[in-house]
Amino acid sequence: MILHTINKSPYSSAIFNDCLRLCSDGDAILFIEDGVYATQQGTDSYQLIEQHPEVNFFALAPDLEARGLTSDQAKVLTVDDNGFVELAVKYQKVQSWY
Amino acid sequence: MILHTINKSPYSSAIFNDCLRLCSDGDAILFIEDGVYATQQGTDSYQLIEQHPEVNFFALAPDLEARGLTSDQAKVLTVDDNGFVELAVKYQKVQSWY
Amino acid sequence: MSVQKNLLLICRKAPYGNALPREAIDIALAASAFDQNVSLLFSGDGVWQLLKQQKSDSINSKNHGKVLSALALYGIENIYVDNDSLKQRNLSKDNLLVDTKSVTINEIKALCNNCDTIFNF
Amino acid sequence: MSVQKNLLLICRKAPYGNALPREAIDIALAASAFDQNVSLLFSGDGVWQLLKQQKSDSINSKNHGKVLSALALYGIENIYVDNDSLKQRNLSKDNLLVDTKSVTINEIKALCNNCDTIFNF
Amino acid sequence: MIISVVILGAPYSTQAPATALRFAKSAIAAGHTIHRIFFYHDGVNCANELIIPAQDEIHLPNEWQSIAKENTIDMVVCIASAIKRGVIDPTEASRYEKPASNLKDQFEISGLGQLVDASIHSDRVITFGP
Amino acid sequence: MIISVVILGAPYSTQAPATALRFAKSAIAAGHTIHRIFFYHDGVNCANELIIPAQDEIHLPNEWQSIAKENTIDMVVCIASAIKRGVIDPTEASRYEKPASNLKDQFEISGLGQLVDASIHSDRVITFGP
Repeated sequence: MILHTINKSPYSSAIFNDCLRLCSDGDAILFIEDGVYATQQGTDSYQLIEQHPEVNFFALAPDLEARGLTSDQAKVLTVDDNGFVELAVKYQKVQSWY
Repeated sequence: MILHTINKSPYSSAIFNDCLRLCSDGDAILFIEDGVYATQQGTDSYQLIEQHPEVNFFALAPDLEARGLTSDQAKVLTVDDNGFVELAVKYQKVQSWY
Repeated sequence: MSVQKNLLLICRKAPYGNALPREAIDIALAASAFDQNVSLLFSGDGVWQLLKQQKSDSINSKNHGKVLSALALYGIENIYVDNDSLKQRNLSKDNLLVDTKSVTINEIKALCNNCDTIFNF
Repeated sequence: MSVQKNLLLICRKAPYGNALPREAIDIALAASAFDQNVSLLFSGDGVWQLLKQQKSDSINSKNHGKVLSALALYGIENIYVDNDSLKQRNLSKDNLLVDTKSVTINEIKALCNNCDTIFNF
Repeated sequence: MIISVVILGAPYSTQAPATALRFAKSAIAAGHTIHRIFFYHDGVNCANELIIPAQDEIHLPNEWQSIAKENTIDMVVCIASAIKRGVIDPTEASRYEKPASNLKDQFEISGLGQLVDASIHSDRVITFGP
Repeated sequence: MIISVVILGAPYSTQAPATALRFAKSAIAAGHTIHRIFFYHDGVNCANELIIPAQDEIHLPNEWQSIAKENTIDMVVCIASAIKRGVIDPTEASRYEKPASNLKDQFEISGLGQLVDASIHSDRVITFGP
């Protein structure tokens, strides 16, 4: 099982789509840096999140806060830096998309 | 009239779409660097080019050559570095997308 | 620098991930300090720059919202936001910390065509 | 470095515009020199790296095609190309300068799941 | 767990070195071992001693220097990436007849073998892209 | 025509400084005047004297230096961008007590006013992004 990190906005970069395509069931995606813009409800990227219940979605809290965003916690769980480390440990590999 | 330059692949970046949206009739788009990947026939980005006859499309020859690409010259005219300068002079402003 | 030109800065990128959005604002401030006629357009991911309640201590970064508040101090009043970009992100003007004029795509084209120089950041 | 691990390098970016694609190949060569089991997957814009007839003298840059030819010298044989990425770009294996195995998305997922470390460039 | 970190983004241009720093600090606080930080591509700029951050900004090269010192972490700067970006140690400076060197203390210039070695001897390798 | 050029991308990481160089050479050959090259964001790295390119690669800082010398082009490196990226002149080095400076000859460190000035006094300003 793989932890994928995504650090670019889905409006500017194709990596969210590219990453989802390579995800296996049970993989996780952690949005970091500008990647956290994908987590906002009522947008195309949020719909994409809803369409992939086989993937576990997370967003890095410090990056959300910095940008004035919050997560609804329904489909995207918020983790702090310690949670980021825990995810990297829990999953067997980390794959970075940038 | 504006000369727009685009230096990213349309498969990775949204700037080709973003740029087209802001183009006025008679503007030009010059694909440079990785932007030249937009010019290949039989692809979605080529279709986008065909759908915008009000925009003049160009591609920078040295960047095409370097990448092993050619242009069909039908919808996208090839210019060398001198041609790039001529376009920058001919159009009143240059807007760079990256 | 007695000549006054119309300079349009298009801010297209999200803040924090990259320094370009901040460096674009620095250009606006410098141009205004040199008496140029500066307009700013926030478009695409650039509209995220305008979001309220940015708390960038969490990532040890300077607050971009505070950077933007310098625009008023420098007398930069022509601040536009791309209405379609807001909608696409499920945002409204209520979410924004700076007073902006919401513009349509045709108004944006007019802005581009009527200025002397465009910086796209 | 007596341990041998399975290293997968996913090459996702177009050559020349940025140095990352070349630096990724350098990692592959280094890993192979240290007896690691290296696989390369060209996917997305990374498939452009494989194009024949690159003539990069025109932009005063080192030829990426020649960089790739070092893979064979280092005995790197597990070179895969994402079939969907080729199709999306109207390319076929005839356009490619390196002998590659064309793979489906399910085969790509298997590659990702069966290696020890993934570098995504 | 043994973790290695790869940094590809430049400080003050991208968020990569700052995010990686917070990650490394949290990993250490959780009891994990950071085996090596490998600076590659534009990440090598983290090792430039001549960087002068704005007064109200975090001093990333100093932060990396401190965390490495306090936790005896290996900080390796890729030589091929570094010299073409103008980050050089006294050895390179004299070999190429440059008037000065600028590699910060606690950073070491070495080859890509150190990245391969890190990937072999770590349970996790995590990359922070530009 | 009077043309100014803005470079935002780093050499050896992005194509920007190389593309801009070809553009500037062609513009000069066509009889235009390059008023100023303004190095901003990661473009400031073009002015790093310590850069050592690979032997089979173009030496971009030297190329810029030559073209500026031969055509008396003003090459300005933005001070705010430069110092946080570790490109400093002797004045900055002494002010911030740094052991060395690395600004290449023919480049000058100055403020954003020089970019504004360039946009006022040029018929065209063209930016080469990262």
